[in-house]
Amino acid sequence: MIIQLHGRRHLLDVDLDIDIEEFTSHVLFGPSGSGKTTLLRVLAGLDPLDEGELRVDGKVWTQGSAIKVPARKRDIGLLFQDHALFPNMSVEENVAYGIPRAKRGDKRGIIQWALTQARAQGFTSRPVASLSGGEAQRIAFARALARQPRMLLLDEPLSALDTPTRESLRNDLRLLIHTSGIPTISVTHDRTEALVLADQVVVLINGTVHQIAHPSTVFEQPADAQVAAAVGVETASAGSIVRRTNGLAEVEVEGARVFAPEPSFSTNGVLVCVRAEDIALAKEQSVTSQRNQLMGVVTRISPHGSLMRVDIDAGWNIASFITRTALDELELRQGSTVVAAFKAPSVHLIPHD
Amino acid sequence: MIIQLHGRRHLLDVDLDIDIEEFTSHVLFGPSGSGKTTLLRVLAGLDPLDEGELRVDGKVWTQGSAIKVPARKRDIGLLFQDHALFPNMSVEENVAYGIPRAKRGDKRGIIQWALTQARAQGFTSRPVASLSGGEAQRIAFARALARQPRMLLLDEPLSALDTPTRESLRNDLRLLIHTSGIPTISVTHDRTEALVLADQVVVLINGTVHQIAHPSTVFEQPADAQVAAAVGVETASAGSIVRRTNGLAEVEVEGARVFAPEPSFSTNGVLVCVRAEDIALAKEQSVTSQRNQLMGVVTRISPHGSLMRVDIDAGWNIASFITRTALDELELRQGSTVVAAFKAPSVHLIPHD
Amino acid sequence: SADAASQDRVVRAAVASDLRFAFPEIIELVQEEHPDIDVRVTYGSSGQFMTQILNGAPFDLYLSADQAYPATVVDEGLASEGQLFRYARGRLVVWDPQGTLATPTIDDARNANTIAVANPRHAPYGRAAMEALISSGLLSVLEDRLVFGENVSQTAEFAQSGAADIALIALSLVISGPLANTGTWTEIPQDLFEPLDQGGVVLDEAQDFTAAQSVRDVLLSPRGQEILARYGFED
Amino acid sequence: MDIDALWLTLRLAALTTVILIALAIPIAAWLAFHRRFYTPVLEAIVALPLVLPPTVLGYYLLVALGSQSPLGQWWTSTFGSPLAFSFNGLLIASVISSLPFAVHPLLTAFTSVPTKLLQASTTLGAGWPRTIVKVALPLSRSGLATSAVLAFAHTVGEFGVILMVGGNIPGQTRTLSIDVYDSVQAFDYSSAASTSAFLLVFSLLVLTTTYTLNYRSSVPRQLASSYPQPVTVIQ
Amino acid sequence: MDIDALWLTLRLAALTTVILIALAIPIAAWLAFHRRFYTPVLEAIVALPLVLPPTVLGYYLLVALGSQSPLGQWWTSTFGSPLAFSFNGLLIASVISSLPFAVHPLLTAFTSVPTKLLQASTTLGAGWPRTIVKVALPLSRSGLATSAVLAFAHTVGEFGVILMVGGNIPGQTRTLSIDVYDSVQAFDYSSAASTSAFLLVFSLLVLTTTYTLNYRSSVPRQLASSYPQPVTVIQ
Ligand SMILES: Nc1ncnc2c1ncn2[C@@H]1O[C@H](COP(=O)(O)OP(=O)(O)OP(=O)(O)O)[C@@H](O)[C@H]1O
Ligand SMILES: Nc1ncnc2c1ncn2[C@@H]1O[C@H](COP(=O)(O)OP(=O)(O)OP(=O)(O)O)[C@@H](O)[C@H]1O
Ligand SMILES: [Mg+2]
Ligand SMILES: [Mg+2]
Repeated sequence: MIIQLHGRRHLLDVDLDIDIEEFTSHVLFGPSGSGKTTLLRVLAGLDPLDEGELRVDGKVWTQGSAIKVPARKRDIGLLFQDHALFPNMSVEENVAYGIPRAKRGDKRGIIQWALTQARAQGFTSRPVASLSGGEAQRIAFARALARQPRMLLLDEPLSALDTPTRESLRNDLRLLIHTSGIPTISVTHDRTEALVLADQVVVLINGTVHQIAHPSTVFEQPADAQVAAAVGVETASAGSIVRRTNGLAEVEVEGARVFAPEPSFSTNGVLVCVRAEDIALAKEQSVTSQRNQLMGVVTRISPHGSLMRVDIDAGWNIASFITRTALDELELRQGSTVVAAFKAPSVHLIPHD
Repeated sequence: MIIQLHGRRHLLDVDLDIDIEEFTSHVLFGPSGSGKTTLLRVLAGLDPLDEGELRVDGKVWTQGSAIKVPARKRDIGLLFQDHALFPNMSVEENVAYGIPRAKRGDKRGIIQWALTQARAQGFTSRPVASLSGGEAQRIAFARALARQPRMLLLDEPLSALDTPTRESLRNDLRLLIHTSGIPTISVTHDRTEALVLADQVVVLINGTVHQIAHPSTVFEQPADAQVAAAVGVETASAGSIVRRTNGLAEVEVEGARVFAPEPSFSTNGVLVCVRAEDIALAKEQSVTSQRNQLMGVVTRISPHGSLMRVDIDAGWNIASFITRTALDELELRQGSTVVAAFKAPSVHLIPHD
Repeated sequence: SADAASQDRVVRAAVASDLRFAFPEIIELVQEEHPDIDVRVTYGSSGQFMTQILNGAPFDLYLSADQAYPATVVDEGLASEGQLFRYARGRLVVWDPQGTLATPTIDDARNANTIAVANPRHAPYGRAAMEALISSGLLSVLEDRLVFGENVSQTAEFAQSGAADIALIALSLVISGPLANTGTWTEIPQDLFEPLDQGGVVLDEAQDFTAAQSVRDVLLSPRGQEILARYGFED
Repeated sequence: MDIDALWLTLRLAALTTVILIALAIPIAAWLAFHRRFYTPVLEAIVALPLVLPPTVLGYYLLVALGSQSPLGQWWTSTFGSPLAFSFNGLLIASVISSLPFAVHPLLTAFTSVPTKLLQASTTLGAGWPRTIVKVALPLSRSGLATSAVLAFAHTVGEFGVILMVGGNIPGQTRTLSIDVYDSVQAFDYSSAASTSAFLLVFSLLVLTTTYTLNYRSSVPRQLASSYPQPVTVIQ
Repeated sequence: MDIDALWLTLRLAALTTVILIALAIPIAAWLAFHRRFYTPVLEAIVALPLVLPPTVLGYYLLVALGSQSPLGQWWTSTFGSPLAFSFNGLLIASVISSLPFAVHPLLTAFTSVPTKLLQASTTLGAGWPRTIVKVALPLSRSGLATSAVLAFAHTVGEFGVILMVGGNIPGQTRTLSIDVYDSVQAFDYSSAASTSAFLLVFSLLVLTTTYTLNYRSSVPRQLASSYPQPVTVIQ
């Protein structure tokens, strides 16, 4: 299925061409308010466009303000960001609601299957009003799934869940998408979720598509400064290329000099990005394959999930993630001197200014 | 302010005594459906108890099904999990709604301050219906805050936000709680959030309080098997203590033997917990301070946030988080042989069976 | 009515509906004889007027479609016995609004599907119509073809709208006013029912008692009675 | 009391309510969910039967249903009996005169069903009818109950239109409300009072039952246990 | 057409609507938000004025307000003029007879305000009055509009109660609907038709305006631009 969306809606203004069968699992990634929900709603046929059109497999689904194929004929399973469960029905009735007539014969089986996939067995006959936030989210997912639609649109499907449930559901979801083969577009804010789920990530910022790429590419080689900010590259500073030799670029960034692979573009103004997990810390400089070794002072140590984040002023302010064990071994504390080491390929240059 | 809640409500059944002034920032942590929202609603006076009572500073606030101090007199700022913004008002009107009469003189200033704290400037006069999920969450936070209440109850205040916004808002929130001194109870699923925000974590599972402790204690030394599961200890298996010598316990777990600090309890059936980030990987066994060195085979490698998760079968199935750099250096892939090394103090024993 | 404002002698009259077409001419006569008197009329059901008068309705002169209601008003102490008067006798007709019969008689009711009469429980013409049907031995035959109007006017509307075939109503309605040239009618002999004597009373609380009496006097005067006769009343 | 009238009133009110609800659901749904620039005009038009005095509305209906009208003639030739002065005629008239009460509260309720839920229904493949029956209507229980209660009560109390179109025929078109009206007009106050009291008590029972059932079933069964105490939403 | 009657009708309908809305808001709020086991009975009681035929209701009101009643006597001795047959009496009567139409739609609308928003209001320190005025009422615009529209239209069209309590006194208590009723009774169909047409067109304008304003302001300004096209919620 090829989705071609060229149009505007509120803040959204996209030119998007994606094949959701080539990459069964797409993730829509972007900061809050960037238009992700709006995009899903346009795809689902709930919102018209202010201008432009949406084609699916060449067929016009929406043309400007005219919705040519109504939502109910699009055969899409949409998980609403705020769930939108029917409060007048039980959990089971909610899940059963969208099962097509043809499949009603095996209704019980399908409901069971969908609830199992959503890890939501055990509250089948409960009234919806009594569900907790996370329970409601799983039911909403089961309801979208039970239709066995030809496309799933999931708006933050796991945001209300606790970490262990989320992790296992995330893996199940990936498996489900690939075994069922139902093309899926999921919205997420969570990096791990994007990495686990996505075959391809679409980065949406401020209403426009900034990058469409493999998840690791997006997180390691963001296409521009906004993407770098959106995916949370911890260190991204303006610098300029001072020399290009042997496929290497020498970049001056704030008070420091670093080496990076020579970029394909010719401008010298660049944004220098390094992910905190690619920066190793050591007590002293040593002879390794790591091109860049900057001496600096620890300015802050803070927890970051299961890791510790160490901020270092090495002329240039950089951040590094290290394990607690490493932290103990290095006996780091605020004010310690430390060497930040990272390979040239970890440095990603983005044209800037 | 001392909160004493002894009572039942739906699934919730707690005996909770906490001083929210001694520890200004409490985090309520627990899996989906464990009763976190119910607990906050009881505190806020929106739900009665089925049985029992709630006292604050010795004064009875709720006695069984009778709400003695009504919600509006409790002077609490509650952020609802689903925001509950007034759709008939603009953003600004929502935020202004709860500002007490006495402070109305400086209304504009307070609104501005609350919106700034919530990172929600820029959409002041927007109708609420046009807000995105994350925008709505921030406004809901600003609305609770603008009251400058004597207690803040935040039900998943950051769940709808993208990672960079969440990270900075999380830090701001911590700062805010401590500078303003408003005692705060926040609900979260996110471990980093709990670590950053909490002075004390209350772990709620299946309606009962399982542990009240400093955040790092909760995550590193969960009180029981359920807490271990809830905080997502990656490796937690049943084993039994075979020997206790010199303050060390030797434990047999599945096919392996590991050393742990001798526990204070005397039963020998234990749950052996090790956090994945505490397990280092090496090519070969070496002489280090690390007591436990288990040889095993890599069964799976998967991304985990900015790290990689490596599952190892060393007789006992254990998981380790390592950086991508380390993964490359060790040239690990599925089937590789590897040594998992971890210090005895990283092993946490919980009485079991 | 610019000069009506300059007149200060107001008479508020509650007048039975069957006088609706005749009474305006009476007013003209009052104007002629007492230019300073302004008569303000309300037409309606005699019974309802009585209820209202008993509860303090601001009327000076009450012209009923029967004699019992004014007597009750006197009994209740709102008017003196001496103020009671009889001013006309109503006449009953059989009316064929379609005009298919040249001279419809009460016996023609046998061929009608629906016969409209006023409600005998409270409308004087309804009571008279029922008596006429009983006296002519038709009631048992027609009983289930009768429909009952709230008053004579509504009874006429039943027929006029085409919903009822014939109606037993007041002569005054079919020889004057908008129905004058619609359909055909014949009078029902007066010996078939109790006389429809109509009485009135001047109320004690009248704003301008003498003016109200003047209006009554005009009504009872030969010229007044002549007008009533033209509109289908006997004296 | 008149048992025939009671029975007739009951039948009329019940049937009118059922028909009105059946009509009101699609009309209200259309007005609520299919908004065009002219929708407010249609909403206003639905309220118009209220604006005409019942007797006048009744007169126009009588003309429309009477034996002279095309509809009346067609009805008579098809069903063998006239529409005016019959139960069916009454039914049509009271459906029309109570239409606003059935449509408007339901319309209000439909309007407050969250749009997102309707959209969720359509993305789940449901068309108009299913969405209305399964989602909009259950979430509008309170509006539906109000519609039914107002339609029922108004039909019980209506007499202007019913008197005009029905002709007050005992056992056929004489409802309790006409009976009370007649008693009042005939100064039979004790009978009026007892029938009125009966009407009030009886209606109170019916309406209370409706509201109680509606309230009961609007609180999901499993939640009901959490409301053993009085429910005060705002303290 | 009778300009006095038009003016009177307008004043009466407008004042009745204003008073009713002012009464209906607290009554409906109390019924909706303060539920007890007896609440359904109260809901039913509010609907009861509908169950009595207007004339009968009017009769009881007349007795209650008239010169024989304690209330009527007190009023006369206090204000110097009687309550019955005055504009004030009419106003009281039409407020009572239209009460159900004002309360019930608003009650329906209040019932569908999400509980969570009311709770949000209370946690923000607002008491009953503020919560109702600032949250419940704005979210019940559509119910409020329906209440106002039904109350207005019903007052315009009401004549049974008004005729009984007001006495059809020209310039004082003769409303347009009584005027139309009078015209029909006088077989003056052309005048009845033109006044009816005027009533209908006039009411249509008032009601359409109400609905349009209500609809406009219920769509937030900034969102309105997203609805240049007809809004069909369900395709
Ligand atoms: N009807 C509207 N009128 C004006 N602006 C709107 C409207 N609807 C949405 N927007 C704006 O469009 C932007 C995109 O909203 P959208 O809900 O698509 O964001 P999102 O990417 O889903 O964000 P989140 O992650 O916070 O849910 C937001 O800034 C929002 O305020
Ligand atoms: N009215 C009710 N009747 C029965 N059970 C209820 C009711 N309300 C809540 N529950 C149940 O109580 C449990 C706790 O709900 P609660 O909303 O407090 O969970 P939570 O910890 O906030 O979960 P989440 O993180 O998913 O929001 C859930 O299993 C829920 O289904
Ligand atoms: Mg969104
Ligand atoms: Mg919750």
